[in-house]
Amino acid sequence: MAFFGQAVLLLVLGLLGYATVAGSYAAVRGRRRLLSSAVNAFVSAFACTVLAAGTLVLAFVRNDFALSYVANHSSRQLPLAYTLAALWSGQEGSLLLWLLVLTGVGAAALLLNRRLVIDVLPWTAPILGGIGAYFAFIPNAVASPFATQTAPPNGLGMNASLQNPYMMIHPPLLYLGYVGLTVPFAFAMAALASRRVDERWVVASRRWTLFSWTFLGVAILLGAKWAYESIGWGGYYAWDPVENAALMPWLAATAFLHSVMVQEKKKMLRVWNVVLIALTFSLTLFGTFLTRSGVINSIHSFSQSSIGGWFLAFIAVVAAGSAFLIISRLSILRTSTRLESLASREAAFLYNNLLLVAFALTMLWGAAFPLLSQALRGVSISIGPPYYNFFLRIFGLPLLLLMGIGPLLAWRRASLRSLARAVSWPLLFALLVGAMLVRAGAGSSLPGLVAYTFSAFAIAAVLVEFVRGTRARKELGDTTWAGAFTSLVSRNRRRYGGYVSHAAVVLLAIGVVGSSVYNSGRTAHLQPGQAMSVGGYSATYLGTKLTRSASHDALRGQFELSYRGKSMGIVEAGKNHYKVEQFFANAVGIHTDWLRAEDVMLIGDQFDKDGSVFLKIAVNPLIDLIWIAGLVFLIGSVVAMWPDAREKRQLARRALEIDGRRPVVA
Amino acid sequence: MSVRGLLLAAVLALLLAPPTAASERHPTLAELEHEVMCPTCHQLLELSDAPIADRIRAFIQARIEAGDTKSEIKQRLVSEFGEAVLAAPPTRGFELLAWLLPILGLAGSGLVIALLAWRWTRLKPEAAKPHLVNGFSELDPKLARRLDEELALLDR
Amino acid sequence: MSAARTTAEARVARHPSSGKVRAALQTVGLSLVALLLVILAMRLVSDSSGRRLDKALAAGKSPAAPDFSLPRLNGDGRLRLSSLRGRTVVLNFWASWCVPCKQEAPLLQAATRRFGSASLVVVGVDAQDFRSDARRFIARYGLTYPVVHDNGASTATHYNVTGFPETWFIDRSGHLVGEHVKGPLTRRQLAENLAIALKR
Amino acid sequence: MMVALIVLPVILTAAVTIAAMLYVASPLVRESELPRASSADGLARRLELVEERDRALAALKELEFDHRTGKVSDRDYREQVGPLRRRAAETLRALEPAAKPDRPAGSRRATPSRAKVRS
Repeated sequence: MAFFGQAVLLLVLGLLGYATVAGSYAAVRGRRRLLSSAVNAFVSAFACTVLAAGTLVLAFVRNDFALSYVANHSSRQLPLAYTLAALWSGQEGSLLLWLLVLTGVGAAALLLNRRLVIDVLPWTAPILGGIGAYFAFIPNAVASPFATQTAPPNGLGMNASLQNPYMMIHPPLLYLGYVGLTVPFAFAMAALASRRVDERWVVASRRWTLFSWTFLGVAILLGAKWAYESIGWGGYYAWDPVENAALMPWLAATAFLHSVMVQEKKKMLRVWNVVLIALTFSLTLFGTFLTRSGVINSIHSFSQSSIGGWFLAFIAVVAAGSAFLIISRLSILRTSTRLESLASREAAFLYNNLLLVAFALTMLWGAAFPLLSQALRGVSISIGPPYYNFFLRIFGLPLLLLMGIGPLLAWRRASLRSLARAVSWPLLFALLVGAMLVRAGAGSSLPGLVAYTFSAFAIAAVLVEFVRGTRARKELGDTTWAGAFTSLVSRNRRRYGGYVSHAAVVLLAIGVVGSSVYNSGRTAHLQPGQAMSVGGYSATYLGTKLTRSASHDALRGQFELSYRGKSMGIVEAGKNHYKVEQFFANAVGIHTDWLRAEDVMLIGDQFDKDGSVFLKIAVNPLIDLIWIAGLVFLIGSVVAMWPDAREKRQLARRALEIDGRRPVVA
Repeated sequence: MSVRGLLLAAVLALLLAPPTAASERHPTLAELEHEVMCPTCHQLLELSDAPIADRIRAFIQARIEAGDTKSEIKQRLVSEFGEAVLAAPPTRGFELLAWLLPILGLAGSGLVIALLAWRWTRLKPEAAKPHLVNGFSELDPKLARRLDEELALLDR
Repeated sequence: MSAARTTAEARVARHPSSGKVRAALQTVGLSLVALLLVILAMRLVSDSSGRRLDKALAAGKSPAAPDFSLPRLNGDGRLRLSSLRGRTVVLNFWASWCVPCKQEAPLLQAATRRFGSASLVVVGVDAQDFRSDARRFIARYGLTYPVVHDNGASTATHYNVTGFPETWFIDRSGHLVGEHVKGPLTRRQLAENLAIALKR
Repeated sequence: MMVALIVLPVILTAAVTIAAMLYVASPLVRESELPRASSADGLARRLELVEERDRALAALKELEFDHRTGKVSDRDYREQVGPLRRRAAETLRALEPAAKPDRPAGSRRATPSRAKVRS
């Protein structure tokens, strides 16, 4: 089995190497057949990676401990469902998953754009192939998932904090997002290398950017939900370097999604866009480097491993390569940029790009600064949550405001008069909300108050856009409001899908602010029968119970929760003891109070022999909006990504026209 | 707009940066748990249940009861564990660079963008063709009709 | 588009500075990226310096022990490792909150007594710990060997210490020998490694 | 049994390798080596014009809709619609000569009457 896996993995490396070399030759010499063959090599590399990954999964299912990777990350007691997730519970398997997603996404992108790739952007195949070859080289030569040993009687088990349903989906989604960003990067670089800097690479890669960005965003939120429900400290995001590693490319991709629109509409910012996508891709690599190299102290300290140097070298190659390509093509990239007004949609995108990229780079700086301090002064320092929270306010609040103003601005120019009229309703609404919040006592936190006022403004802006648009469509001949609404959205899916995503970000902001600024919590030592209360809620400790299963013992304290004397049922909070792994994991109890829009979280910090417990209760207002934001975000992305017949027709027409033929559009 | 945004950011920074005097003189454990790291686990003290984290919590509680200010407590912790015990670097000396660079970077690039944008707005439209100078009304009627047709096509 | 190109060129001509600005921006951006990569590479190298000690030891070599000078917890002033040349050193990293350290302390104290400080010095390096806690620990276990406080745990990092307790053995000439013991020392591990260190 | 355990993976590997190679080689054998569809540079200019036209048309449409929703005031609209129409018309004209001159452009497209109803 190990032999087959290893052999297939080697084959993958060979195929991707062929795709790179043959593809480059074909691109230089203009050989279509050879290029087609390189594309096929990439596609078959995907098929072979599926076989390799399948082999490893099979080894996990069969408890084949002769494979070191299986022995180190699984055990006979591990439930079957988690043996599937075991594929990505360690470094070697994660790299295999990375390769799997990379070849899969790349193959799909190549096949769906086959004609474009072969005729217009031939360098796409060798660039994807080269990146793939690197990621195939690592598991082949440096960190093989198929390394063998004499089989021990049982495996060491799986990291207990990964034994959680969220960890079944979080990593694959994260990788879809991370790795998917390779596609727009490859298209952009291919456009530069092939000297085809027109819109075609943008159009071809647009959906891939959106797709990866969506999955990255959803994966970050799922990771937050996992942290919230299974780590048990009452929070969901700790600005850990590894968490930031996913957020940085997401922010950069957000900036890219916006600025690429300016390119499509106005042929501006072409240089900036290729820089931005190169930055985004580098940040995904950098994030992986941080996660995997053990360079940075993190709670997610995965194994300290030997791949750090390899990754760093690859990042250097990517950075140098893309910098060289961009600089050498500057003359064909540059266009005359004309900005009609500083108050226009495109100008707003400039400002938002500034803030988003500044925030992403600040996070990079925050990750690198302790290393700098260590290197220059030999003093180790920490850059933690207070630092990032500060910059979240500095960059995040203006972004929130901008998110409200941007949609109200027209492309090209908005005279002050138009602007004033467009802004009036949302502004009124925001001020009203602000005043109400001050009366309700939200003034206890100034940033919270500001954030909520801005949120109100942004959400009102989105609503105004929808209302005005629908009304206009109705005037234009749609008979029903529903019809007008659908026709509005379907005529510009990206814009209105984008607005839905804006709404999601506003919900997220409300949830984050609510749960981090207006939260309350307390810890107390309780004997059975005793009670403690926080913010109107009261929990009475009833006692503990113990359930045993093959993989772990579950100790649960039982607490009767009530709000102002009214019982809300029993909440269980305790700990799991994973036997093989010798690990204790928190199992928190969460009661979601929809009426008051807050979560009551019970964490059994410590259970003593005498039956007493140190119970921590946290009340997190509005936190569930964060998860709802995830759903809304997904809806917005689906709307924006949905195939657009009108656009497709136009592109087909365009393609035909370039060949000098007339469109056959009846 | 960007200037206004920057101003706003600056004002907010001024408002938010110095923690209020009350919390400096009478800090709470919860506050300090947010600003201090557990030295062995590279997490906020708040998130950590390592033995040393419990010790630090006890220490902070004792110092609060003894009437220490927040910065005094932090100073004591630094002298025991080194600077890495603070969750965010101090705003002085070399560490000031950690705070300043992003702000200066934002201000600098904001300035560059503002400058560029201002220049772009002053750029004259591409050299106008003489026969089209007066625009709309002078558009050749045949061409105008074609344009309308194209627009209609787009709207289907 | 030729029209576009000519305007672009015209603009460059009108603002000769804009080319320079671009070049400056490029240089700044590229050098920032390069700087970041260099820092990371340095970190990778320095990070592995501790691990290098382990690797060398495993390969049968005797790398020089990284020197340090740290304030003493029992006694005044500082202790410099290199000042102990000519004597065999047992370098023990510990903290007062660490449970196995409590079992280990008597063992180390006994070794000091048996060999006499002329030929053997146990040096306790207390890290990530309150000094007062450490002093209490020293008093409670009656430790007479020198204990120093490693503020910021930088010495521990140099010795690739990932947990407490961990122990290194240093011969008379200041080279690491024997085994890097991770976890509490057993009587046998102590005897074997001391035998190697004292012999050299 | 043992033999099967050793031989089977080898056979499987060989089969996978051969299948992959056949698939990779197939375009070299089956497809014809057409020259790349473009005599690229001649088309580049045309492509640029087409893109420019679509951009201009989309901008016009958007301006009209924004005007209708009230986002763009009457005065702003009047100021912008002229230059935008001119630019769009310019691209249309520029695209004209490259098409077959004997075929009047747009003749096969939507009828004006329909256009009026919709826009």
